[in-house]
Amino acid sequence: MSGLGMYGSAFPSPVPILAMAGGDGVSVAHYLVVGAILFTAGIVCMAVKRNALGVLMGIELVLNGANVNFVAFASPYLRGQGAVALGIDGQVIALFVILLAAAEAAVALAITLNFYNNHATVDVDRADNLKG
Amino acid sequence: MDPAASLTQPALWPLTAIVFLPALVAAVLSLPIVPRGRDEFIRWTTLLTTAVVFVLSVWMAWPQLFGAAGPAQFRLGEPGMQAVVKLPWIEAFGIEYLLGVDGISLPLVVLTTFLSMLAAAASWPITKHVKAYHVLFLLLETGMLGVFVSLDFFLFYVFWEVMLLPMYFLIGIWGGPRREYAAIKFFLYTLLGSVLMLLAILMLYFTSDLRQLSPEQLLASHVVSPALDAGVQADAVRSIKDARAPVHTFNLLALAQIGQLPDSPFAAARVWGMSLEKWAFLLLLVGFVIKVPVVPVHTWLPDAHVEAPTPISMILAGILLKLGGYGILRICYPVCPGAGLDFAWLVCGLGVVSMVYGAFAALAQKDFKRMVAYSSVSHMGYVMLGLGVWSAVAGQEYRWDAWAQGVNGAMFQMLAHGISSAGMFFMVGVLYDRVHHRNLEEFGGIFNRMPVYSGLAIAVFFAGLGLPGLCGFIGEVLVTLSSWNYSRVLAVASAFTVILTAAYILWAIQRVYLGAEYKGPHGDHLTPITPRELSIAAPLVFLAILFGVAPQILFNYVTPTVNRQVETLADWTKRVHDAPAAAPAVAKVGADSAAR
Amino acid sequence: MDTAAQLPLLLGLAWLAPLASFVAILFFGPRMGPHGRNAAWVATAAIVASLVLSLFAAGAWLGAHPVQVSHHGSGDVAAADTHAGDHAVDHHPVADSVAYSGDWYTLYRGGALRLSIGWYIDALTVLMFVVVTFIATCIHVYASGYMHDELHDVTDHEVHLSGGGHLHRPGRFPRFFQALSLFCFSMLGIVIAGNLAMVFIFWELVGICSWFLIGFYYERKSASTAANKAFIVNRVGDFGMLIGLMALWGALGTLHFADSQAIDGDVARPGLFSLVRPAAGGHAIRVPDGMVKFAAAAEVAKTPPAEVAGKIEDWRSMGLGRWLLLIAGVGIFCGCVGKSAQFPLFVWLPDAMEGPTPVSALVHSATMVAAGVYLVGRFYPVLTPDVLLVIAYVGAITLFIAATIALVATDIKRVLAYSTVSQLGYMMLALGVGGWAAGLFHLVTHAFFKSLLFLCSGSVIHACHTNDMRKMGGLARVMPWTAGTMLVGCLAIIGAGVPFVIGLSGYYSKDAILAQALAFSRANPAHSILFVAVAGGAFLTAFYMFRLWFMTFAGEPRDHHVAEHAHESPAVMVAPLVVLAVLAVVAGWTLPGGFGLPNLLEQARPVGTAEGMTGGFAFGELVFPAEHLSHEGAVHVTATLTAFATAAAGVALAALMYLLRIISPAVVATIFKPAYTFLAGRWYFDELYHAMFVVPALAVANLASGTDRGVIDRIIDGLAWTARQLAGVDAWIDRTLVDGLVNATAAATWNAGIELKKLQTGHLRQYVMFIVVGTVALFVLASLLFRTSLAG
Amino acid sequence: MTGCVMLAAVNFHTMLFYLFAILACGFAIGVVLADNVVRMALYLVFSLGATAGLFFLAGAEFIGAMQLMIYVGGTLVLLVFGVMLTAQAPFVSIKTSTGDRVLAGVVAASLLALLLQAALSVDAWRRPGLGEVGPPAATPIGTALVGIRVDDPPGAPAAGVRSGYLLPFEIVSVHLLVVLVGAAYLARAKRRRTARAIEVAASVEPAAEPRLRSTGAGAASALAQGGVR
Repeated sequence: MSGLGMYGSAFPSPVPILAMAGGDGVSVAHYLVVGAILFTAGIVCMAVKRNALGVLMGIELVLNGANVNFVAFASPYLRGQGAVALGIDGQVIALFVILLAAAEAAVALAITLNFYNNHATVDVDRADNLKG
Repeated sequence: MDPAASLTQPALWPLTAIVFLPALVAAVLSLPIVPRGRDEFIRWTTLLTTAVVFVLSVWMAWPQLFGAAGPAQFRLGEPGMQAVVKLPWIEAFGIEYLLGVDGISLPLVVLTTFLSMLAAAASWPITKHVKAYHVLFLLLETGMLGVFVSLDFFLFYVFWEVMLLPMYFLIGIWGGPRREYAAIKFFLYTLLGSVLMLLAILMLYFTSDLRQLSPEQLLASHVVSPALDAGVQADAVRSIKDARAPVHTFNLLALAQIGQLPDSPFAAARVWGMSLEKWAFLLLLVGFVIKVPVVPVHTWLPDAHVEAPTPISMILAGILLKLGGYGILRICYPVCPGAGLDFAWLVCGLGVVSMVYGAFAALAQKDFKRMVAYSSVSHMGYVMLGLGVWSAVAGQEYRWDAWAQGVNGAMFQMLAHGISSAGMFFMVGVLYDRVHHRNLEEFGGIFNRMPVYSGLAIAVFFAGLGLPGLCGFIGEVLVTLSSWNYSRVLAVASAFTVILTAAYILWAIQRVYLGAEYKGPHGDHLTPITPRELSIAAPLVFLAILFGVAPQILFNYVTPTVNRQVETLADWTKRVHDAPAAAPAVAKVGADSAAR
Repeated sequence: MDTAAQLPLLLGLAWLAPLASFVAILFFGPRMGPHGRNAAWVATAAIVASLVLSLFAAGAWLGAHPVQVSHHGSGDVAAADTHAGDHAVDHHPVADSVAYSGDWYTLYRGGALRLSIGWYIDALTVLMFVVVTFIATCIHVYASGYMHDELHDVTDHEVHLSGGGHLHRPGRFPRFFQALSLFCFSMLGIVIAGNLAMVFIFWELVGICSWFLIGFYYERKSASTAANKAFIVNRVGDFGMLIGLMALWGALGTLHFADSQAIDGDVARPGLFSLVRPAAGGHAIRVPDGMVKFAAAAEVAKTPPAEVAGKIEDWRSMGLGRWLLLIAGVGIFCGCVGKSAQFPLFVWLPDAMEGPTPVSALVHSATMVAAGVYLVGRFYPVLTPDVLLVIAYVGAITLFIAATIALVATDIKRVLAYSTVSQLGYMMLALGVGGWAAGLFHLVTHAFFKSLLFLCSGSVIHACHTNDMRKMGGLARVMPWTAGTMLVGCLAIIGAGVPFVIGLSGYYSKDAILAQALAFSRANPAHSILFVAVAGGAFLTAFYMFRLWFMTFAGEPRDHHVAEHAHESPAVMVAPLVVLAVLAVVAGWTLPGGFGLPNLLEQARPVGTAEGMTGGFAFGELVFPAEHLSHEGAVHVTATLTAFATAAAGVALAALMYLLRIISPAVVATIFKPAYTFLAGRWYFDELYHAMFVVPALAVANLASGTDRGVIDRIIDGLAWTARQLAGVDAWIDRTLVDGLVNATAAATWNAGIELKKLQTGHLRQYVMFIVVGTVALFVLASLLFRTSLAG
Repeated sequence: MTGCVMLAAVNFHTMLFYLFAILACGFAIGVVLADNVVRMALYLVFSLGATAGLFFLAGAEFIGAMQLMIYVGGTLVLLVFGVMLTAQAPFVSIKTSTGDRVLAGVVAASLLALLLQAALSVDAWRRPGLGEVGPPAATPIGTALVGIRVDDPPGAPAAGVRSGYLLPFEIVSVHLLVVLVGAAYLARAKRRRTARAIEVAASVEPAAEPRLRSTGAGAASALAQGGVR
């Protein structure tokens, strides 16, 4: 919080986000903002979709948002001087995440199909067998 | 001690066998390999075991019967502890497997094995849970024998408790209609005594200091085994003497030596304004007199006896009651001589009160067994009185022979009562087995129906009456005669008891055995005595007569030990207790040792 | 073999022979011939063997110690006179009273104390052996006839069964002789006993034999009750005796009569006699050192040990210890009171007549009850003047009470029983007034004539099957032998004789008693009542004995049913009667040459008692005249005449009332109705004792028993109850508080779970929301709390 | 002034970034807002594609390619299959209540605020980099995945101690295999229940539920009693 205040006083700007991103090129923070938006969108998607597939899509979005962050941190081009990038470590993690997402999607889809087979619906609100 | 050498102690296996053989057999019997249904086998095994133990104890007590005397056997006339077995047990606290017999304990051991054998034979009518009964019975025997032979206070206590539990179950399961009440009463009473005793044991243990003893005393009390080489002995003695902290001990002999020191730590330490010696004495005394029992802590006895099955009554009256007297003789007095002297009035008074009260109470009983139980209270009062007059000092004359007479009389009375009371309870049991009641008012005419039995029974009851020529007489007359020097009042009261004793026993005989006809139920069951019963009753009667006619048989064992103990304590009285000049010095030294 | 070794052997064997018989009959009795008939022979053989051995012993004794001619023979006044002269200088040479003593074996020994079985043999012992075995022999023979009923099945008409009818039981002939043998053994044990402990042992044993014999018909409640009564009353006496024993033992450490030899490594120790009458003091009685020290324990404690010995004389002169000696004497005498049925413990003896008549004759008249007298005689040296006075008065009271009761008794055996009590009172009185020889002399003569009387009464009962004299009468015709011998007995007991010439045995012994009582009364006028008692007793004796004889044998039969069945007893029963009758006549005679009981007894006279005694502190100064002085003319003549006159008066009165029937007994009874009732009620002693002792004892017993149940047990149960209540409270605390807490926690958790379960909606979307909210909240919280930048 | 700054800052790289960022974010929001599941899938494809573009811009060409291949090509095809398999009329668009939406919006807004604050709070992250795109990183990744590092990992202690991703690679491979097998197992054709059968099951189920409940209550009461005991 203190950082925000401090920054705000140094760079007064009517469009805070853009101002925060700075004018001299794209930085990690820009990517992080995109990742945050994707992440949040995924979360909202998971929260509001009653269709199981919608939920799955929300998950994909969340994972994607995370991936954006990893890639951003991995990139040496987005970092300021002297900063250390994650390098290919970040990329590899992103790669794994993608793979995991694929696997997860497969399993989730299988579960969804099973659910559909058993309940003849994909409405997650009907899937309350585990209700306490 | 070298473990190999310790296992070659001559008395190790004989004494251990005497004590633990019953427990071993009990353990085997309790295994599932012995089928529960084979009652006859179990009974015979038990009888055989008790017989073997009896023979072993006789082997130990009467070597001449078996040829030349071995080192583990008893040498008549030697007052000291013999056949000592010493093995380390819980070394952290100096607790040892320390056994031994002397003239006080050996006759009681033989009595125990003998009565156990007879009681095992008397257990034939027990038909309920035969296996469990005999297992408990054998355990009980181990407990009793262990108490008599253990010289380590802790071991003593362990055996004391071991004895308690089987008895509880034997009364509580195989007893009469109110068995649970009786068993719990017995258990609570004796447990109370045990707890107080434990307290005293710990008091003594933590106050004791072996460093105060001389090398000779250490050897004499078997703290350092006299069987060791001289060099090893010296090392052991030095290690004790050089110890920085007090060396506590549970060794009864050593505790006695410490208690009789001029600067006894027991006498010096004070608890709530009274010397620790007195506290210990009182606590132990309460523990022991409950067992004896004396009025007013005797009421467990009639109930326990009335409810207990016949063989258990025999054991209870014949042996268990002796444990109290034995404890007082073996522990209370030697370890706490000063307190013993100061509380002699208490011991004697309790004894006489028990005698008179028990006799009166016996007079009022309608239940045959209850009457016999009260007679035990009365008779054990003699034991207390005899032990109590131990402390009598007439003027400046330390007439140890008068004291010794009382103690010898008490010892004899214990043994004689072991015979006669066991016999009496057995005789009552024989009748009870037939007609299933004990109401004195509903007997009569038994003499004509069962002449042999009645003859034996009357003989046994006369032994209880203290008739000369039977075992009851010697102890009573010795105790009574010795009591005069202590207190005229108590002596007269004790002499008065002979009237009451005659009254209640003769009255009972008249109501049960004499008369024209049997008045109670099941008259047709009054069959003559069976050979099995005869083989139990006849040895008791025989011994009652033998000990009455030839008391020296027992006195040969008892007297040397008792006399030496009494002489030692008489000397102690002169040397320590009544030495006026030494008194301040004693107090000072005592204070010093307490400060240490 | 010298006498010292011979006598213990002979008498010891004589003592043990009945024991052997007892053991044999005990084990083999029922197998001794049909119904154990031969048991009688075994027992009789044993007692005869005893008699023979005793006679041998007597012979050996007399061989070694011939009875001197010129002793204080009872009839020889002149000799007594001449002898009296040298008494002042002659302190009775030791040879004068020889006694052998020793121990057979030791029961207990600890330090200086020793209880043992031993012997003390003097002329009295030997005499008693002969008397006891002789009478016992007679009675064994008699009983083998009398008890023949027991040889087959018996129907006891006195026992009524609940189903109606009488008890039918097998006979127990052997058991009778078994008990009789045991009794003889025990009785001889008392006689030969070398110390008081042994006396006490056999004292108890004769008591139990008496119990067996009185209770022989144990099916009869009266018999078993009488047996118990006898034993318990005797135990009351033994209570006193024990106190006496304790007083002696506690202070002196010995109960031996004589000095003991050094045996078994034990040193020789002085016996009671020489402690109380040390030779150094001319055998005069004095409080022994031990008792002085005992009484002066407080002083002793203050005195340096070295000076104690020197101060004993001072303490003695202060009178310390004399009470102890008095207690010892009176205590021992208490035992004798019980055994010899003296006042106040005489109540058991009449009841003891429940036993078979031979038992009454042997045990309850001649021997056992005489044991008390014997013991007083034996213990005589230790008895102080005060004790003797107590003895004298007890004897006097006894003889008077018993004689009065005998006046009105109608049961023939009870009359004899009371007569026995009365005669025992005589003996006690004689001993109490210093007549040592007189008392023991009477003991011997009485043994003969009283056993004779009892056997005669047994013969009568045997013939009539009843004890009630009111149903008898005129039996002299059908039972001449019995009547004749009984007359001899009666004459003997009343002391009949031609004054100063000759008489039956009782004449001599009773004369001696009267003379001594008179001498004592003259020396101590305050106690002259004693002589009155003796004289009055003589009158009463004569009256009731002849009342008995007249009622039984003289006149006409009162009950024809009884008279018709009456018959003379068989020879086996009559023979002992005759033998005893002869002895009842001659036992008192002193043969020319001085051989006679009195002189024999004089040999056994305890040293120091011949001179008389003065002393006493509790009842004032007493003077006991020397016994030989009573044979002097003045005393002797008065006594003899008094005795004759009173006896004659008694016989005359009896004759007037019962033979000639000039005075009607019924009228007399009516006139003196209160007195008669009182006497017929036997002074109500039984009722008194029942109320005074039995009832309170039972009350105390019930109190004790009730205390156990009502107080001690209730306290214990109360404690247990309290413990249970406390446990209940504890359990309640456990359940409500501890468990409650636990349960409440559980319930809270449960409820929380139930509540939280609602969060577990199963709705995926909500979970997502929770996650997000949770994450945000966590971050916000972390940043608030830790005040750090969220990243970096 | 602000516009000048923005314009001055605009270059090709920046522009592309903004383009893809807006596309990615916009279609992501589209996924959120769309009701029809088919549209959602379509928007998602676009969003993911745009993200791949971002990856390219960040110099992670290999990842971007993978993003396109696996995600857009594989995963989404899978999703579309799922949509098609379940896309019966009632389920194509399931309405969410407005309340849920509002609540989700509020929560999401707070989360977004949090994330943005975190993203922007670190100074160094806002420093733009060189603005150049280096050589493709596919080779180092490939070698790293087989255990050989040719690049300099950050903070590597010394040459020679370089670890690759062979093990994770293998694990992921196996994982994928397992997942595929598992998916196949789960999705295999079982006894197909008709809607009718499902209705019956649903009517039976409530009967079973109380039993379960009562069992739970019974256990609870048993526990309570045990405590009492």
